[in-house]
Amino acid sequence: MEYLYYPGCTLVDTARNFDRCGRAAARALDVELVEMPDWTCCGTTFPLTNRKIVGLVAPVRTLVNARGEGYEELLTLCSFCYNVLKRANYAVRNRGDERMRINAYLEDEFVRAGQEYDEYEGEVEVVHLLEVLRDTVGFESVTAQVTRPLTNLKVAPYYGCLLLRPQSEIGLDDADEPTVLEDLLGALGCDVIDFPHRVECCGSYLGLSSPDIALQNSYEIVHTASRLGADVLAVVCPLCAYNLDLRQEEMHQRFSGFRQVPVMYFTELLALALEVEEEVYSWERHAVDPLPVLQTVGGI
Amino acid sequence: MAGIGIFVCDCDGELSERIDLEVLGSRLQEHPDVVDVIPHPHLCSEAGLALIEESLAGKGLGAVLVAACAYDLYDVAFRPIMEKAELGPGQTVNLDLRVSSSRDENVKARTKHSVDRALALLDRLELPSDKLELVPEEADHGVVRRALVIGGGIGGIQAALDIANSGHEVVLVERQPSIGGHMIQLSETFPSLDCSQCILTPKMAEVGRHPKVRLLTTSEVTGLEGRLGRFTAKIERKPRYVLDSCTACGDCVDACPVLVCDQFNTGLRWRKAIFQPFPQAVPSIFALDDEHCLGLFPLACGKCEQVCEPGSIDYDMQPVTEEIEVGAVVVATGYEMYSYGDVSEYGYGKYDDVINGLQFERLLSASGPTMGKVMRPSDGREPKEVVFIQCVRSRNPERGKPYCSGICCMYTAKHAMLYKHRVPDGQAFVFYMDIRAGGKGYEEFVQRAMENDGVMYLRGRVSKVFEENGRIVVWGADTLVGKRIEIAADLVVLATAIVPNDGYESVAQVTDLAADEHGFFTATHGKADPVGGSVPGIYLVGCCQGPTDIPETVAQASGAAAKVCALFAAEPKRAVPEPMLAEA
Amino acid sequence: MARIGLFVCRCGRNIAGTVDVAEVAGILAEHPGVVHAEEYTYMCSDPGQLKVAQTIADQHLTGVVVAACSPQLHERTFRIACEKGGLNPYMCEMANIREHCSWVHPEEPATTEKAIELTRVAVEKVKHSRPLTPIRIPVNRRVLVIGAGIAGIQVALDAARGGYDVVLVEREAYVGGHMAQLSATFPEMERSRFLLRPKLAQLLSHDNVWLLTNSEVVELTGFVGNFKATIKTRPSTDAEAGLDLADEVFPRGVERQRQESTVEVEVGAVVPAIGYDVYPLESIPEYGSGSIPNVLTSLQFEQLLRTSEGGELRRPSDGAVPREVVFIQCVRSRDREHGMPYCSRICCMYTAKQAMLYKQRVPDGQAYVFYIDIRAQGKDDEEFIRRAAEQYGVLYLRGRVSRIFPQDGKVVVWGADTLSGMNVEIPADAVVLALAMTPAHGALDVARLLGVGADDHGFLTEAHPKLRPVETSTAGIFLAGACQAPRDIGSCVAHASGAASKVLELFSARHLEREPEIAHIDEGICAGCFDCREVCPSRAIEVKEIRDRRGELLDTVATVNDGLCQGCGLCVATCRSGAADLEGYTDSQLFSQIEALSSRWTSTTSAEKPGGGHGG
Amino acid sequence: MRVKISKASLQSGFLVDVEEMSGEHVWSCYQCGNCSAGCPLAFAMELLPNQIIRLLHLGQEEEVFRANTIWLCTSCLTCKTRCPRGVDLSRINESIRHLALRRGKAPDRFGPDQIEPGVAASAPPQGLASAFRKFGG
Repeated sequence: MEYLYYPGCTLVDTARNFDRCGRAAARALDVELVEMPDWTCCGTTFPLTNRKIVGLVAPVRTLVNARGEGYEELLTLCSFCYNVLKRANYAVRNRGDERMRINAYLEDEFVRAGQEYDEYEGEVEVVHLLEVLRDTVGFESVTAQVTRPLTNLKVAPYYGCLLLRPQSEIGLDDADEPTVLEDLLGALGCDVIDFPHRVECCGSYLGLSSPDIALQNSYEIVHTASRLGADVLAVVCPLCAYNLDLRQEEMHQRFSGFRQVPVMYFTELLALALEVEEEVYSWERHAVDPLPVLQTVGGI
Repeated sequence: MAGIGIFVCDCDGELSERIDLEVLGSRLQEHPDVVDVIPHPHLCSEAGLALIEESLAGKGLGAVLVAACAYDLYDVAFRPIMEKAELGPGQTVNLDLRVSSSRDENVKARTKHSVDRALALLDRLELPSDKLELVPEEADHGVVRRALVIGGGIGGIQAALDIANSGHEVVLVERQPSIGGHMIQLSETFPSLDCSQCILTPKMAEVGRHPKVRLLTTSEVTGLEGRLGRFTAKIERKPRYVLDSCTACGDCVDACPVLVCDQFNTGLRWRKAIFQPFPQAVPSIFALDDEHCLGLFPLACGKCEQVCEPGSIDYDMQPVTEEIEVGAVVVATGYEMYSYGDVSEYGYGKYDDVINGLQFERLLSASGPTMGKVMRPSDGREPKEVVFIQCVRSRNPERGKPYCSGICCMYTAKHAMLYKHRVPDGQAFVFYMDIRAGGKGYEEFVQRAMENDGVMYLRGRVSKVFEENGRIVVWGADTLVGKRIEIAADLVVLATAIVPNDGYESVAQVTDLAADEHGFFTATHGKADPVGGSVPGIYLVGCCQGPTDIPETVAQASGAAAKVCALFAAEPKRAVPEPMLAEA
Repeated sequence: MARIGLFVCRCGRNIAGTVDVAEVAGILAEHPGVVHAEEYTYMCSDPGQLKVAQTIADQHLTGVVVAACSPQLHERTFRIACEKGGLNPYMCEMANIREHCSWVHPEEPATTEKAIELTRVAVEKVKHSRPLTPIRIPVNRRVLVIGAGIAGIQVALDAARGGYDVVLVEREAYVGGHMAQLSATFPEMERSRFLLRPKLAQLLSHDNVWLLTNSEVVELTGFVGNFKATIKTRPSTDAEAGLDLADEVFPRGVERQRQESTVEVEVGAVVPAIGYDVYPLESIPEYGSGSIPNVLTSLQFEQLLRTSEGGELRRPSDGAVPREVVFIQCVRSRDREHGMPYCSRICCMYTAKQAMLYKQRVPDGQAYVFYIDIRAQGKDDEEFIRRAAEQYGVLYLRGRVSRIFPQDGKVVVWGADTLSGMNVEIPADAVVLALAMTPAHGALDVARLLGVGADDHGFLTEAHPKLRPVETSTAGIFLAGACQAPRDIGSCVAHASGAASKVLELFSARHLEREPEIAHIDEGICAGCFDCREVCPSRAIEVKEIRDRRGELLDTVATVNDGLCQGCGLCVATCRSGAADLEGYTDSQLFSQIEALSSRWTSTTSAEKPGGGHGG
Repeated sequence: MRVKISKASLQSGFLVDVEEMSGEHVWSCYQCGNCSAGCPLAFAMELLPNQIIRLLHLGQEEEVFRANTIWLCTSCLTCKTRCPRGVDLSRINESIRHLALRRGKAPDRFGPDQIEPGVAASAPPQGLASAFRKFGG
């Protein structure tokens, strides 16, 4: 299996461990991720007003380029990229007016650059690695290929917002009662916690613009996971990881009785269970070091 | 061959305001049996009536559809002309254009709806080739004086009793092994707090032993042919596997080895595969649940048969289909609680201590699984804090049903009140959007819940419910103070939407009754004829046409009975009144 | 000499599992008067019933006792069996040894003892039973309907279609009641009079309907099946002729009385459908007591809507088009301090309808609605309200209005929006008040006249709020429409048909058969004090004059009207001379039962132990 | 303080602009409060999400601009997911943010200069980019 892969800005920067573990683990499962050449910004946020059509140009340009590479699917890992690309694709497919305007814009751009342009109608399918693991590889097959089951490791699965919502446009899983992450972690042998705050917002970019406020959101999530006895909090998005992991030191200072919990990308857990080679991990990127608990509980 | 003639009335311009009558006419003209569509501005005027009379004679029409404004004017104005032209009830039909269009917003939708109804009615007409066979039987103005009542809940029971007490035969068909419906599951009823069973069982017993009522339980209506005054109903009597000689001694239950989830107790208890749904069941004959019984493969079991003294168990019973002639039909198929998928954000189906209103009724009921003691299902503890959430999937076009479920405000107030009576040191919270307490004594009842029983009402919806440390945490809002509310409760009760009983589809198919997009049957006219179904001779009672509380259901049941009895009226109307009047 | 047969049922193991049935039969066989005692597995089965009938014939029994389950289940069964055997059915009694005994006690000798006691008591009662025959009351199959609003019209129509005579009495000169004054109905948005017209046309086409306008029922006597009503008719004026909806639909016009007259009508049933009124605007000082121009009642606004059809809506004070209209709900409803504690039920929906119709007439106008809770629980109602808010831009404000006052040609409204927590001021061009629905004026007089109950406010009361919503506690009188509680048109029509069904049921036979278990007064003993008359809730006690052959008055005594007596026994308890007795539960029957029990206690246990503890 | 409302205040250009920009029908809201009940940032908001819509109903533009609510909405879509009326409040909030920026009603702009160097190094680029976009319009 081969997929065109769109890493996005953060996965080649602060979330390199997310990216590398993802690629390596996919390869171990016989899924080849081919990085898209010359990829550009996804647009970061999906424009939520009718007047901001320009915000759709960046994601649609990415999709047009993916089509140019001859792939029918474009795979992402970052929730932001996934959300923006998928929603932009949905808009092109379902909203004629927007499709027309974006195509007109892109056509102009391509023609000026001396390239040919065919109207884009949403031909490319945006997929997330979790979808591929669930629907194409199959969790049973994942289990079969796990060589180091993460038995006894209590994991709180955390989805955040953008991977699931809006359900009508994304459709990866039920927005309130998702199971894909639980099922994957279960396939790896983890002891999965019924985590009530798995779809609450971590504070998102307010972690940067209003850090005091966002800290309360992140704290409630980490603290609950901690109280429920989680060894690890598994995440899907680099911004979640930033809010939930890098700010635990502040939580520790602000809230008494707080116990730290390591935060890991699901790809890291996947790579560990598949015993992928050492160099993909970069444990120094974690503010709360997961190694002690992985060693004592996970037997790694 | 004589074809169908259609007369379209404009009701002095009233109807063309609402419907494109030209489109209607041309669409109906396309029907292969239709020979003529005749419009008239005012059909019930003398000129209009004369036109019909002339056309019937001149064109030799074999059947007629009158599309006009009036739902029961037809009887007075048009039927005499039809009878004069020797067109019987099977050859004439009335379409009420106002009714067929009243639910739609624009002319186009109304026109389409009217065309659809008209085409459906055309298919019910019998053209002259059939006519010859029908005429000879038309003694006694051709009405079979026997009614079919579908559904044995409070609506069906009341309708059956009223018709039977007027001296007419009734066939009462119920799918379940006993009549009683949802009302027999309830604990106490608002606003009088009467015990539901205590007031219902006498009626059940009365209908069960009424000489004019034939009670067919574990049965379903699988076919209905014919028309007003003369229908032929096909009734499939499913095997009960227990003969009428059963004395309800219960020995079989002790012997039966199979445990089954007890639906009557909304899954809060187990029962055996041979069972009586509740002790006051009518008929008081046990029934065998063939989905779970082992004895249908005689080698596997047979224990109940061995212990049954009267020898009432017959594993070889087969379904029997009967054909019964009736003159009118009353549909009282009732409701269910919303259960499509899970109400995932509230953890319904995930947490044992998140239950629906009907389950809470069973918890409150003295004959319920806890003998009326309020305990939470997970661990049997007495809940000290209970949150009631109203409008769960009601008034919710996005994730449920757009309509209001009508009864939840009142039963929730009752639940909270009864809970406080059982657990005086407990606290009840109610999340609501509007308190809909519009019936007699209802407003006062809700006030009592707030003032005397200290039930805390919070105006707002709940966003999320989840379990934490053995408690059920509710995240809601109070829009009146503009604050978010978090309550750690022991038990959460959801007033989930009322939806049509799942049997509505087969009933709709069998009867041809029009239903709305939710599956509720539509009355011919909500105001003018609230109990008339869209097919003449079929009447609607209770929740099958929309959420309805018990008193309204009973009134509708009696109302439907009045329609049936008027149809069956034994004595033809006297030409000259004989008033016993004396000048004082 | 009594010859009593006893039949003890085993009810499978239901009774026999806890009670020694053989012992019950054995011991009672020795009891004086019992000539036959046997036990059987299922007395209610066909062979069981046959045994009863056969034994009556063979043994010439004078009474039967069946010791089995609750009489509610099978008393009728065994009484029929007795009749088949040639015994008067009221000579049969049941001893409930299942629900009262085997089901509620463990298997032990005391349980059998209790069963024996219960059976013995029943045997003693039968010894004092008398043969009774069901009472047959002739039924006059004509119904009197009071009020010709939509509910009354529907009752009359259904009864007339059932083939019976109807007398329809209307106090006003016009028929159609409030419905004839309305613009359109919710949620169908159809002209109200168009809905009313065909019903009226049909009603008036029936030859067996007699409509009396300008008329009132001034007296009602008699009882179920046999009422006599006195109806007084005012002369009608010329001004009234031709205005009535009835004249519109009935080509010949409605016959009108030219002079005052009084008639007496005999009817078998009465249906009051006297409708409602609204709370007087004059009694609402904070809203100007009716003195502020352009503050209208909702009924006045209906009139405006009706007359402005197809044109612009203009306010009555100066003919200007109101650009901003405030609708206020719950005016004196849900207000136990100043008005009515109850909800008037229909205001939420008609206010939404009025706001929408207003917007249709004045498209650039703005409508505001002050509400507390939006009560839209009927079919399609919720969707209707959403249409008002979303498509017609009606602004709903959750809160009450504290004050209305005129200022600079505007009507200023001071209210609150409890959702934003702000006080709101709206300078409006017109204000429409949804006044509380109250019982019709004179409702209490009608209640008294008919002898039916009414609540504190004057709404007539039903026999049971859940299961007998259209019946009253007086047999033969049924309720229809808003005289019972605030109610919308659809519900009025359904209830009216419900009431009609009760009438049809009553009229389905020429005679009404009633259980004979009613009071009886021995004229020889009666002292004529009439205390019984005071306590009788059914008005069943009548005065009877006893005269000699020459017509000289000898005595005045009380007598029981068979048609009215409900058998409650209050007169029996009140009667000081012991003249009153209750058939089926006579003093001699009851005392013999008590004696049977107490004799057992005095003989078998010490005297200080009262009889309640064990046997119940 | 009594707020004077009239046809003019209700049919304000502001409401029309918000509806046009967001594509959302503000009048669909019946004030059930579900959005507020579930909003993860509501604890820090000066007005609850449902109150924003209520003030739009009443045409109270200034009140809406004055509150921090719209600036705390992270478009997490919890409200939209559970809204019984299908209102997407994130679109309404974003439209109001744009209008506020355009009319100079926005608080201090959040830009790269407000980020501490240490944070800038560790923060994920996507977070920075999205924050700048939300606050910069």
